Amino acid sequence: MDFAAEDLRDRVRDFLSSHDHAATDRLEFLRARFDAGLAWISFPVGLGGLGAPRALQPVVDGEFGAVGAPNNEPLRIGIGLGMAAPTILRHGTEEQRRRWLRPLWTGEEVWCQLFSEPGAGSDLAALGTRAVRDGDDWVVNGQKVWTSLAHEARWAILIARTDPTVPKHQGITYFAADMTAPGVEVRPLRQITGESEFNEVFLTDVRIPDAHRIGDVGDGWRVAQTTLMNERVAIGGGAVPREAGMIGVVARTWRDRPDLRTPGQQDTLIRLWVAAEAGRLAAQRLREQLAIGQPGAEGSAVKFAYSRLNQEISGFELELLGEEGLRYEDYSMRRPSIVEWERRSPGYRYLRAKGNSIEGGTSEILANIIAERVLGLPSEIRVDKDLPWKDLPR
Amino acid sequence: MDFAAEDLRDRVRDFLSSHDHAATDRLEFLRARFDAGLAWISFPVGLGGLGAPRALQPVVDGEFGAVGAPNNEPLRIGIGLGMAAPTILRHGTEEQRRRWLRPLWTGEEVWCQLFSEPGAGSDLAALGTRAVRDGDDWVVNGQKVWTSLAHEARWAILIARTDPTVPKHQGITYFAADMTAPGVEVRPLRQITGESEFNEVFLTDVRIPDAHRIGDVGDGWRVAQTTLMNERVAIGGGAVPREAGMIGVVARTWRDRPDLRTPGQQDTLIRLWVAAEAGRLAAQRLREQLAIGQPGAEGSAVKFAYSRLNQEISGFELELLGEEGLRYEDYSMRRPSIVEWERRSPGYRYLRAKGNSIEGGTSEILANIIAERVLGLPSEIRVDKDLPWKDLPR
Amino acid sequence: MNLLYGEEEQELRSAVRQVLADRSPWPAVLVRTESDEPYDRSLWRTLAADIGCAGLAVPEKFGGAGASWREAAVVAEELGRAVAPVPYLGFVLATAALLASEDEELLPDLAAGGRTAVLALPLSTPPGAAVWASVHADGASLTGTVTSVADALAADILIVPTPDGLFAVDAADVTRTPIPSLDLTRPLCDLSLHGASGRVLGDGEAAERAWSAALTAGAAVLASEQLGLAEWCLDTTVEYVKGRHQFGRPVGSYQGLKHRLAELWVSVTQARAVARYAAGCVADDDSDTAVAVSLAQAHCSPVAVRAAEECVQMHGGIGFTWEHPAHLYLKRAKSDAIALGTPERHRAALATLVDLSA
Amino acid sequence: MNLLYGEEEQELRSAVRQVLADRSPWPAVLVRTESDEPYDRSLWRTLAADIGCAGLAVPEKFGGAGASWREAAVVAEELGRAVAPVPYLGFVLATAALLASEDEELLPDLAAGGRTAVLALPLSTPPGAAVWASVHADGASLTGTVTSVADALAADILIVPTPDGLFAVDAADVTRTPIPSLDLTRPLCDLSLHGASGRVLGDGEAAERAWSAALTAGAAVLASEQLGLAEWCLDTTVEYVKGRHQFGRPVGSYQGLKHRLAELWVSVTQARAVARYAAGCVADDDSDTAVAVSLAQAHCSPVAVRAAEECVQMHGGIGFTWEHPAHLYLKRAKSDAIALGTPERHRAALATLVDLSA
Repeated sequence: MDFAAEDLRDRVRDFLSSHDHAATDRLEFLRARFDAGLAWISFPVGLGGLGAPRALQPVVDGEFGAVGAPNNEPLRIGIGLGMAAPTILRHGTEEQRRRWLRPLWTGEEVWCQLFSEPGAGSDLAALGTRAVRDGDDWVVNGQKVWTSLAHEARWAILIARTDPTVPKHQGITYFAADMTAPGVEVRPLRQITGESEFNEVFLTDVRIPDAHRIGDVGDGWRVAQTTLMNERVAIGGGAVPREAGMIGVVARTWRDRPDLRTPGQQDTLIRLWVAAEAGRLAAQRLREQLAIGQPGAEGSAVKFAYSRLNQEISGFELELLGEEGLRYEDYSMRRPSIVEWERRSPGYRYLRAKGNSIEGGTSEILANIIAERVLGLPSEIRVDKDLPWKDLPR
Repeated sequence: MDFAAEDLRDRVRDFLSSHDHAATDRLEFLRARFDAGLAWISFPVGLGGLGAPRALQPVVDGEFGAVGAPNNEPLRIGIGLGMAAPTILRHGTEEQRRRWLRPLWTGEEVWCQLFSEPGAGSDLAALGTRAVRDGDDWVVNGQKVWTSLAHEARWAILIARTDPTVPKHQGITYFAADMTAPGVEVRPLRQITGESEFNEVFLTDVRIPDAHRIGDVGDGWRVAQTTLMNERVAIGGGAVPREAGMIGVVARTWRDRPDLRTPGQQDTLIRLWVAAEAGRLAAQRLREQLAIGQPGAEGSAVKFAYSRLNQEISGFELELLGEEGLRYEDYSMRRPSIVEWERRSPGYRYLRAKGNSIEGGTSEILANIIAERVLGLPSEIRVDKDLPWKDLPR
Repeated sequence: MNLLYGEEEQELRSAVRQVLADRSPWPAVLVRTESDEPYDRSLWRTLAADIGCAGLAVPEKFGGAGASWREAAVVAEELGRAVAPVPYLGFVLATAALLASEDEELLPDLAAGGRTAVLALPLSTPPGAAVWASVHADGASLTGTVTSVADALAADILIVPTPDGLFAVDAADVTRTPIPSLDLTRPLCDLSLHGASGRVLGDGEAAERAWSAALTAGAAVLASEQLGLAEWCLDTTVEYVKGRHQFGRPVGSYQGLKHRLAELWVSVTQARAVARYAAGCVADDDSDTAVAVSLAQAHCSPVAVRAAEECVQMHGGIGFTWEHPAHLYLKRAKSDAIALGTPERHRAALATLVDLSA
Repeated sequence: MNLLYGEEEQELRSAVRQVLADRSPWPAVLVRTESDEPYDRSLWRTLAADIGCAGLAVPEKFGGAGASWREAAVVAEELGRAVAPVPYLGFVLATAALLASEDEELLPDLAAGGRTAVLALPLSTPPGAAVWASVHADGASLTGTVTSVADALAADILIVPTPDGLFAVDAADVTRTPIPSLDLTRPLCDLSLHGASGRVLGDGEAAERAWSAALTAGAAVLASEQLGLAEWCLDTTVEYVKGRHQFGRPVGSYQGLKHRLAELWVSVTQARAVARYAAGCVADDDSDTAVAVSLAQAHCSPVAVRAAEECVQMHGGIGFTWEHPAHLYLKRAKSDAIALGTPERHRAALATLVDLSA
C-alpha cells in the first residue's frame, strides 16, 4: 500500500472528526488513536500503525499537534518509545506485542532500561546479573545502574546472564521485567550536580515468567543490538538555529556584560563559537544525508563533538564570570526529569556537561567506533572473545 | 682514590705547564691530554681517565677552556663520545678499548651509529640487517637509516641480526664497523627542509672481522642498552636563561614588530611563553635532582614537552609573520652539520621542528615510556615477545 | 541551504580526479617543484578548457558554464587533494574580480580556458583588508610593486588593485621575480611595475567592491582546497598506519593513534560542512556570506594544518623526508593557513560580524 | 634558586599527610560538606598549633617558626591533596597582610595557632587588582559589604581592606551569610558590616602594599595547593585504570588513556617546578616574584582543572557520582582556577610584566 502525506492527513482529519479531543478523556483519546493506526504509523496494522513509511510520521504528529490534541508525552516515555518498542516489535511474540505496545505508546506504562552495571559500562556484554531458570520462571539477581525513570517505570527491558560458561556475548538473555515485582529495589543515584536523574536498581531473587523472555535463551546480545541501534539513531529532528545551546548562553552573557569582557578572552570565545557553528553545520549536513537515505557515519562525530564543546564552553563560561562562577545554585538532592541547560546556573552547566562524554557511550568508545568502523583501522587486540565469561579477568 | 676539584685543577695546571697548547700541534696536545688521564676523567687510568667522579669533569674542561686550549670539538664527535665510548668501555675487550678510545676522544676517528632501519624505527629490536659468520669474519647485508655523520665517520657502532630463528631481542649482535670497508655505501637522506643532516647507509657483503664484535654473539640487544641509555641521559649542562631558544625568537619579533601584533594573538603568545618557562623550570629542577644523585624520570618529560613546544611556537611564528611566513629561505640540498635554530628562517624552524617529535624516540614512544615506567600502567599487549624474528608480522 | 554534493558535482569531481591521477601523480609534482617550470601549463589547459573548470562560476552571458562557486569549490577540493601545480587559486581571485566588474572583454577568454589571470595582491591579504597602496596609476600607466603574489608566474593577465582603481595589465609588461616560497607547489613572485599600461576595470567603490568580492570568493574556495588537502592527509595516514607494523602489530591498532585519527576525522567532517556552507553562500550571494567565509577559514585552516602535521608525525621518519609527499601537503597547508587571512584574522573579523568583540 | 624539597620540608609533608589521612579521609570530607559545620576546627587546631603550620611563614620576632613561604607551600600541597576542610588559604592571605603591616598584636596569636584570620576580599581578586571600594571607614567604624569571601565562616578576625586603610575587625561583629559555593570544601560567604569597629593596621600606600603582598603570597601558595590537587587526581586515576577491567583488560593498558595520563604527568612535573619557583620567589622576596606568581597561576590552574576533569572522565560513570570523591576535586580545581585571578588574568598580567603586550 502506497501512502502519500495527503492520505495520512485525511485519515487524521477523519479520526479527529469522530473523536473530539477536547471532549474525550486523554487516555481514551490516545487509545483510540493507537487503535486507528495513527500512533507510530510505520508499525503494522493492529499494533498502532499502518505499515506506512517512517518518514511520514511527522505529518501525522503535526496534524494532531496543530489542533492541540493531547500527546503521549514522548520525552517522559522516550525509553519505551525509542528502545523497548522497536525491540518488542522485532523480537517479541505476537502475544507480547499485543500486551505491551499499546499501554507503552499511550504512556500508561512507563518503561526503563536495565542494561548497564557497575562492572559493565563500556563493556556492556561483560554484565554479571544472573538469571537462573526455575520452573516456568527465571530468578534474577544482580545490580543495574544509570537507570533513568526506574522510579516511575512499570516495566523494564533487562539483559541478564543465563550461561556463564560460554563466551560473554553468547550467555545473555533478554527479558521484560515487572518493576513492581518483589525483590526490585530502586535507589536514586546522586550525581556531581547534587541531584539525581538516574537510579541504581538492585534485583534480589526477582522472578520473571519465561513468557516475558524476549527472543531465545542465549540470544539476548543480538536482541539488545536492536535496542542499542535505536538508541544511537536519535539525532534530533529539525534544523537547529545558530547560537542554539550553550554557545548562545555564553554569547549572550558576553554581549550583555561588558564588565566581564577582556581582549584576552575574545579569541577563545570566538574559537568556541567557530567550533559550535562547525558542529551545528555538520549536524545539519548529516540530517540532509539521512533525509535522502544516505546513512552516514557522522552521527558518532556529532555526539563526540557535542560533548567536548559543551564541556569547553561551560568551563570557559565559569572563568569568564569570575566571582559569580564561584557561586553555585543548590547542591541539595532533587529528582529532575530532564536536563534544562539554559535555565540552570553556569556551575550546573559545567558539572552536568561532564556527564556528556560518559553517558550514552563514552567519548573513548565513540572514538574507537569511528576509528574502527569508519576509518577501518585494525581493532584492538581482544583477549576476551573466546574466554568463558566466568574466566574473564576483572 | 678520593678526588677533590682542587686536585684536578692542580693536575691540569701541571699538564699545561709542560704542554704549551699554543706551541703544540693540536692533535699532539689532545693525545697528550688523553695520555695524562685528563680526557674523560671518570674513565680508567690508561684509557684517558683517572677513575675520578664524572661530576668533576666540568672542572677539568673548565680549566682547559679558560686558557683557550684546543678541544676535541665535542659536538662533531658527539656520537663517539656519548654512545660508542661508554659501550666500548663497558663491553669491549681490553684490546678494543686500547685500539678505539684514544682516536675517538681526540677526534681523529669519527664514529656514527648504525642502528635504525626503515622497518625498525620505534621497534628497533625488529631490525633485519643480517650478519652471517664466514670464517673469522661476519658478512653483513642490510640498510640503515637516519645516520648522522655517516659521510664523515671512520667507524660505526652497528647492531645486526645473527640469528633470525629466535625471538627478536635474542638474535642480535653488536659490532664496530669500518666505514671505509668495501660494500659500505653512504647516501645523503634529504629532509623536508630541503637539506640533509642524515644518511642512509647500504651494507652489501661488508666483511667485519670477528675481532670487531663487541660483546657476545646474540647479546647485542643488551650491549645496545648501554648505548641507548647514554643517548637519553643527555640533557644539557648548565642552567638555561629565560627566553632561550625559540620562545626568545618569537618574543623578540613581537617586541620589535608592533605592526604584526594583534590583541587576538597576545593570549596565544603568552600561553606559549608560559609553556616555555614551565618547561625551562622543569628542566632546571631535573638538573638539580641529577646533581644530588636523584635520577628522576623527568628526562623523558623534558624531551616530550620540548618537541611539542618547538612545534607550537614555530607554527605560531609563521602565522604571526603573515606574508613573510609565506617566503622560505632556500630549499636547495645542503649538508649542515648542526641545527642552528635561531640563525635560520622561520619557515626552516617550522619544518625542522617537525623532526623533534620523531628523532631520538618519537613522542608516542616517550609517552609509552612515561606511562609504563613512571606511572606503572600495564604494558600494551605484546604479540611479538616469543615469536621467532622470522615469523613476525610485518 | 543544502550542504551535500549534487550528482553533477560528483561527476565533475570524478573527471578532475581522473585527470589529476593520470597527469599529476605526486612524484611528478615533487620533481616539478625543482624544475624550471613550476606550473604544469598543459595540465591547466586540460582542466580549464577541456574539463571546463575555468568557466564554472562564470555566467553564460560572459561565455561561462553558468554553474556556480559551489562547483568551483569542488574543483578546489580535488586540486587540494593532489597539491596540483596549476594556478587555480589566483585564477579564482581574478575571475571573481572580473565578474564583480562585469568585464566583457576578458571573461569569455578566461572562462573558455584561454588566457589565465591572477589578482595582484599578496597571497596573505584577508577579505576586507584595506588594499595595499603599493601600485599607483598615472592615467593608465601603473608603477609600483606587489610582493608575494600567488600563481602570477603562470598568468597572462594581472588584475591590479590600486588606490586609483582596478586595472588589467598584460603580465608580459610586468617584472615577475620568483621568490623561494614555503609552499613548493604554489610558488610566489614579487611584481614590479614600471609604467606598465593598464586597462581600467572600475574605480572608486566599484573597484573596492570588486577586489573585496574576489578575496571573499577566493577565501571560500580556499576552504574547499583545505578540505581536500586534509582529506588526502587523513586517508593517506590511515592507509599507512594500517600497513606499518611495529612490535608485531599494525601501528594503526594502537589506541593512541586511533583516537587522534578519529578526532581528525570529526574535524574533517565539520570542515566539509563549513566549506560547503561557505561555497553555497558565495554562490547564492547570501547575506551570511561574510560570516560563512570567515567561519570556513577559521575552521578549515587549522584542520588542514593539523591533518598535514599528523600525516608527517604518524609516518614517522619517512614522513620527514623529501622523498615522501607529506611535506608537499604540510607546506601547502601552512601556506594556505596564512593565505587570504590567518585563522586569527578571521576570528577577529567574526567577532565584529557576530557582535562578540571585547 | 633551588626548586627541590629540603629534608625538613619532606618531614613537614609527612606529618601533615599523616594527620590528614587519620583525621580527614575523603568520606568524612564529603559528609562534612552537607553538615552544619563545613570546617573541621579541631583538625585545623591540630595542624595550626600542634604541627605548627600556622607559624611557618612568620618570623620568630612575631612568635612564628621563622621558616618561610616555601614550607607554607608544602602544607598547601598536602591540603590540596586532601581537599581538607580547613581555612588555610584565607589564613595565608591574612597572615601575609599582617606581616606586611608588621602587626605585633595579632601575629603571635595567629602564628601559635590560636585565633584564625582571613582577608576580606572576594576570592576571585587577582594580585594587583584595584581593591573593591565596597567597605568604607568612618573613623574606626566600618560599613559595607564584601561578597564571596573564602574561609571567613571559620575566622575569628577579618582583615578588611578599605579605601581608608586596612583594618582588623572581630568576626563576631560582622554578619556572615553563607552562600552555596561551587567548591564544597571551601565554602564562601558574603560579609555585611554595619558600623563594625575596626583597628587600623595601616593606611595609604602601606595598606595597599599589605593587601597586594597578601594576594601575591596567596596566589603562590594556591599554586602549590593546585599542584597537590593535581597529584591526587593523577595518582588516583592511575590506580583506578590499573584495576578497572573492560573487554578483559585493565583500561590502563589502552594507549589512548596511557598517552593522556603521560601528558598529564608531564604537565604536573612542570607544575611542581613552577610552584616551587613561585614559593621560592615569595620566600626570598625576589625581584622576579610578580612574574613567578603569575606564571605559576597561569600554568597550575589549567593543569589542576585538567587533572580533575580527566579524573572524572577516566573513572567513567562512577566518577560522575556524588559518592566518589572526584567531584570534590573537580569543584575545588575549578574554583581554584578562578581564585586570585583566572589564568587569563594572569596571562594578561604577564604580558605587561615581560613586555609582550599587543
